[in-house]
Amino acid sequence: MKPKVGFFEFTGCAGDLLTIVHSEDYLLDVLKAVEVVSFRLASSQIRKGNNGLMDLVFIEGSITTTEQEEKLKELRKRSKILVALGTCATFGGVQAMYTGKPNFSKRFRSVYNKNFKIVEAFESKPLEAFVPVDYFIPGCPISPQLFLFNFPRLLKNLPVELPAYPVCVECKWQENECLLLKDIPCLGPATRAGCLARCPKDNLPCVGCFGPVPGGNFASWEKHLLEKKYHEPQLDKKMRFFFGAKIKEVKRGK
Amino acid sequence: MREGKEIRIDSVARVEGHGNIYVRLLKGKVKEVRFEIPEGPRLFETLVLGKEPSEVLNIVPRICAICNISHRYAAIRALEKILAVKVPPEVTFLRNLMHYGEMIESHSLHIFFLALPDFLGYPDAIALAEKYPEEVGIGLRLKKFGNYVMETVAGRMMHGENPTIGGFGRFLNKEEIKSIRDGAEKLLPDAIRTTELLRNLHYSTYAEEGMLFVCLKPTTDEYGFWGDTVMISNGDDRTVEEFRTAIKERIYPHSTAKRTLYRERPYLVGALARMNLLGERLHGAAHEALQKCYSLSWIRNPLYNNLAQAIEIVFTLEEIIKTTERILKIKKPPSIVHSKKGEGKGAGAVEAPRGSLFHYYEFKDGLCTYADLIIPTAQNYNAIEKHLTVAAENLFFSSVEEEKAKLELEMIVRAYDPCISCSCHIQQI
Amino acid sequence: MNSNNIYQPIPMRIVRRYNLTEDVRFFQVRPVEMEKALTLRYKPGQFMMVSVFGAGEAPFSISSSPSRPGLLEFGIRKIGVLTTELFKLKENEVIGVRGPYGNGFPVEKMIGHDLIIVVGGLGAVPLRSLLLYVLDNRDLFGKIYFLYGARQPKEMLFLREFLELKEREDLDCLLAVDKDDTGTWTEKIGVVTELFKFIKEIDPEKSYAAVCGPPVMYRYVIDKLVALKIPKHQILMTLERRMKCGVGKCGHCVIGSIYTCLDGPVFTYWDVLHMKDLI
Amino acid sequence: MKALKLKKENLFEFLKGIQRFGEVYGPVKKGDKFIYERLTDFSRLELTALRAIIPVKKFLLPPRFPILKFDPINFYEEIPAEIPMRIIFGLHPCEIHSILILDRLFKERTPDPYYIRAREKTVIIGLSCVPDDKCFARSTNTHFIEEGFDLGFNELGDNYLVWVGSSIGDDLVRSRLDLFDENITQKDLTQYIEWRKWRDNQYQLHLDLTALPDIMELSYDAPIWEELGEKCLSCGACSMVCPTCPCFNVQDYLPIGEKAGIRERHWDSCMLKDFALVAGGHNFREKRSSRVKLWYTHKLKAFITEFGRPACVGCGRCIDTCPVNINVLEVVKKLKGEGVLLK
Ligand SMILES: Cc1cc2nc3c(=O)[nH]c(=O)nc-3n(C[C@H](O)[C@H](O)[C@H](O)COP(=O)(O)OP(=O)(O)OC[C@H]3O[C@@H](n4cnc5c(N)ncnc54)[C@H](O)[C@@H]3O)c2cc1C
Ligand code: SF4
Ligand code: SF4
Ligand code: SF4
Repeated sequence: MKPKVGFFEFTGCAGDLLTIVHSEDYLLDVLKAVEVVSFRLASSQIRKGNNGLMDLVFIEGSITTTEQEEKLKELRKRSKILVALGTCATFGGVQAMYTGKPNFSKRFRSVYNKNFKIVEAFESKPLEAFVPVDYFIPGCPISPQLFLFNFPRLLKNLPVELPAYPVCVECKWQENECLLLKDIPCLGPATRAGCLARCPKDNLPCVGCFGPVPGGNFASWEKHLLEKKYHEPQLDKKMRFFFGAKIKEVKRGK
Repeated sequence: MREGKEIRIDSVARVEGHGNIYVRLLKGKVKEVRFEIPEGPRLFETLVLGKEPSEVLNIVPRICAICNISHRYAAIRALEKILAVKVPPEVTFLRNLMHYGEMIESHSLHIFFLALPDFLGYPDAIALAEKYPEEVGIGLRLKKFGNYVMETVAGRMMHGENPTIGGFGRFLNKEEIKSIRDGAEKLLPDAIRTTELLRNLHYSTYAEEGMLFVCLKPTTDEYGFWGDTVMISNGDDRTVEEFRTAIKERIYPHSTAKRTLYRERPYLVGALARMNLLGERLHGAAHEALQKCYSLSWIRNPLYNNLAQAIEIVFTLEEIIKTTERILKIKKPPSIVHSKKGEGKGAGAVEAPRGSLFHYYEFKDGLCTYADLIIPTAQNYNAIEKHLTVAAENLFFSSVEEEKAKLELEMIVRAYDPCISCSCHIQQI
Repeated sequence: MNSNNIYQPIPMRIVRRYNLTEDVRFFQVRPVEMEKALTLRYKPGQFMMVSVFGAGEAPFSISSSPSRPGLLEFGIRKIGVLTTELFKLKENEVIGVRGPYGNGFPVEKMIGHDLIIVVGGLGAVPLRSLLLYVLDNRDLFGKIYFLYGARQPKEMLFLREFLELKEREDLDCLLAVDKDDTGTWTEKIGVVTELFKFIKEIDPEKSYAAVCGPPVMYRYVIDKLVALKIPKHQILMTLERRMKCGVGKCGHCVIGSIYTCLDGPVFTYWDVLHMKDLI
Repeated sequence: MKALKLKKENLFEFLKGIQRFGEVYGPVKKGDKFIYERLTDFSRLELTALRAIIPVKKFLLPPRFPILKFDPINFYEEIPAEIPMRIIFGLHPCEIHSILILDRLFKERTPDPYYIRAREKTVIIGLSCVPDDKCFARSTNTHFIEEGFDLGFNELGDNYLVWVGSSIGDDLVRSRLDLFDENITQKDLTQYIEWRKWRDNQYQLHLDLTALPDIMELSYDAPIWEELGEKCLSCGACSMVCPTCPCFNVQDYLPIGEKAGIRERHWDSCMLKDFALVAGGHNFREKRSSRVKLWYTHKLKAFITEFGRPACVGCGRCIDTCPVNINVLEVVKKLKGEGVLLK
């Protein structure tokens, strides 16, 4: 029997699910290998059956409202394996860049007025903050290669495997000129690879969209750039774009 | 149909993001129609505060994956205006190219994967593919090409950083440009077939209602997706800045998205608006296709948006061929234009696949102090609800079965191709 | 299939498998092609690279003895990705195996010597190969002491097999557990080093010791062996490192100027002393 | 060794001609740096290029490549790797020395079939160079080359003095013998020797590597490793660009749909955290300092023990690459507690 798979989204840009939809050469293979229970971006069909239980659930997006929190908990109950898809689901996404800073409600009200009542919102948090997550596939958005590598692994009950090395490795594979050497604050050394060093390939610094790499030495990165023309708040800001919810761990050099 | 009834369609499928339809019937009348957006807020307008221009550009495309290029392009236009950066024409050509790529990607995704299954009675394109492999094949090819163009020019299918303020991090080489040109040439017949395919579909008439149309006025006499003036079907022309203040964004309790009115009237943006306002400017195959398809229903019925998108795909492919030829004449790749300016304010606009998109920023000491982003779907909200109301009136007091009626409502929403992720991020601060 | 390719695994069928302990499983495998089975040669202490479809490849010590040809035996602990997949496989299913790799025990040099084999935990896997080998060539060796310590009876690998050995007069098989909750344990209680007191009358110069066990065990055992005056280069130990190729190419097992996979996994105490980082 | 002369103006003509033997590669510009790339337009060739970002090892052991194909039924079968003949022009002495080192690692003991296949399909054309302020090949004794190339081009005024180092080299020359002058005069010889002398004196950077193995042994617990460990970003860039870093990792890619699975090999670095991680979570090189130490002791000490020479060829890539300035020069300087001679 084909495994039952669901694709869901919370707060995000739909980029991760769209990456799957945009993997034209493999899309039909991917969808044929499973029984899609729900993929609202692509289909209006919802197959309940089996009490709504699913073998494999991919969730894109971060959690920003109590309603989403409830839905997420409900999904967790219905899924055997839950995979956080993309940087929003894994780390909270760009919308989590102010994690740990006060004044969420002020910020919220600056955007939505008092009449607004449909959602009860809070600072964006990764899925992990509410439910146990079995695996993470980061990326803003995920890279098709990384998804297509891990998807069949998950179907075989093998764990997700991510590159354990930073963007610099892939950057050198492509023979790019190093931007950090030109004193441009490239986050490549602190960021997990998997994107094939997209940004340095175009002579633009990595902004860290795949989240922190285990074993990255952010302290040295920061120290190095402080010796150049940069200031701490500038660097802190850059790191927060995508490492937001993990900022403490990253700074501690975890 | 029963009195005092409530009808809900939760999480309309095959749209980007979460949207619910809510209809309340009372005493033989449609009492209330709401298109609700319970999507989680992301507060982009606060995320860009305190950021440098290049950092704003890192962040804002993440509003939406489908039209990330439009966001990037609109932001670049605004930021370059503020920073007084003037890029050489070849940079503009390449930017237009990436934007065309997005039009094809977004429109073909919408036509084949989100809308067409409805018309032919399938839950999704996968199911559709069994019976109509050729048609889905066309869709896949077009979408793949659109993605290819975006990936090649922008660096990634989504959120590629290559298009930057003042130019491109890496200008494409001739081989890449040629392969884009060749791809467009090869796909033109597919695009024309798409218009034929859509022309022969049955369009229901439940939601016919006249509407104001709005789009950007191209700087030339051609059809196009960029401009600094807004064109309104009542005859008004407004600069982008004027228009921004003229439309009032309001927050409704049932929606995380904001919505706008022009002179207290709902208006419609997107391919259908562009076709109605600029269709006469088309040439070549796109012109021919429009001639064959256009009817007066186009100014009343939102379902024709699909067909308008198909014609835009034809137009876009023809434009890609012309634009690549221009780029191929370039001798030396342009380098990035830098700016020292750190203060000012200004708006930039482009026609995103779903309609006019405005980015407005203010900068002080090199950092962003204010942002206002007005997204197509937000502008279409009131129009969507208006059309839903008309349709609900026609449907729920007729012999149409409820399930069918619900599908008709969903089809109207899908015809607009609302991009809900986008619309949740509009805001004034 | 191109047999010149050192990275090409040979398909082998699982013939037998059963649990040795809760998380360690015995696997007996045989090449799918019979000729390959007959030409299979290896030494005790060598290891093979085992591939499981889709789950990758990892090194495992051979537990069988080359004196019993045609089959390979492993004792494998379920600990990660590949081993979990391996545990899902049933008899008759196929895995990929290549090797043998590593130096193995210098059995030629050990001939004519007394032997002290000291085992902790999973170390029984490679040392069983050596033990079976010397028992199959019993007259070539002097006295044999087999010292095996485990935390508790149920963690002792090949327990039944080793208990049977106790019947034999031509070796001293000494088994110990740290503690016994079962109340049925008939052997010694205590850590493995306490078994040394049962070693008598060996000629240290004419003795070899072979040690394998968890890293913490080494220091204490070596103290004992040194106290017995066994020469440093006659104390043998097998070590573990990450390995991706098994043939000295991938670099993962490098320690100083040696490759654990080529120059090891069997090292002498002297190697350990004069090479940094070995343990 | 046979030697001939080739007029510099005829170089492109010659390179065009030998395209019928295989694809011709050479250094071209990328930004401010160089890379080795396939040449069809020979005007892109950079004759004074130094230090391509990735060294010649990429031709012999590509950054990532499939080694085996598999499916659950047929199990593993070899990937037929058809490598076209590649002629690489413009390799400097240090670069060719690096090939000799890789040869020892990959052709001896247990020969690596993928390396051997790639190596057999690679024709090496050396080119003499003028060192810059980051070259220190003279200190590693790799500034000159007498073997390892098929043809060796050397500066000789308006000409190149071309050594023929192999039979395939000879074939290349013979294919356009019309372009060559076989008559090497005494004057040429003097000029060549003069140039060599001048060129060898252009090295600005000298490090004294004598006694380094002993120093390293004795500095095993020295604080410098901790200091370097604090600084190192664990980015792995140094390993990627080092011409003698050959470590790799292996990864299986499962099939999707009907497609066959692939076992792939890709470059790895001992600077990366997981390099010595084993099952159960024990990491033999958990600390960054121990990884930096491994890198440098392996290159500058262990290799000498094994092969009688360091694994560093003095190309200067680590100097040019490490964002935080950890490189052979700095490490040697710190170990020896002295400044490095800068002429
Ligand atoms: C010479 C030698 C002999 C061994 N003999 C045995 C034995 O007889 N029985 C036994 O149970 N185990 C043995 N091991 C350890 C065994 O190789 C690991 O337990 C195994 O690699 C775990 O793989 P995994 O995929 O289940 O674990 P994971 O933790 O998921 O490992 C992931 C990857 O890391 C690598 N890796 C992890 N641990 C090791 C390791 N210790 N050595 C080499 N590579 C590793 C492998 O490539 C593996 O694919 C031996 C190791 C060596 C070096
Ligand atoms: S450009 Fe960035 S990613 Fe590339 S090597 Fe330099 S620091 Fe690393
Ligand atoms: S280089 Fe960095 S920012 Fe760019 S795609 Fe890769 S991880 Fe994301
Ligand atoms: S030494 Fe330098 S180049 Fe090498 S890993 Fe450390 S920081 Fe990166």
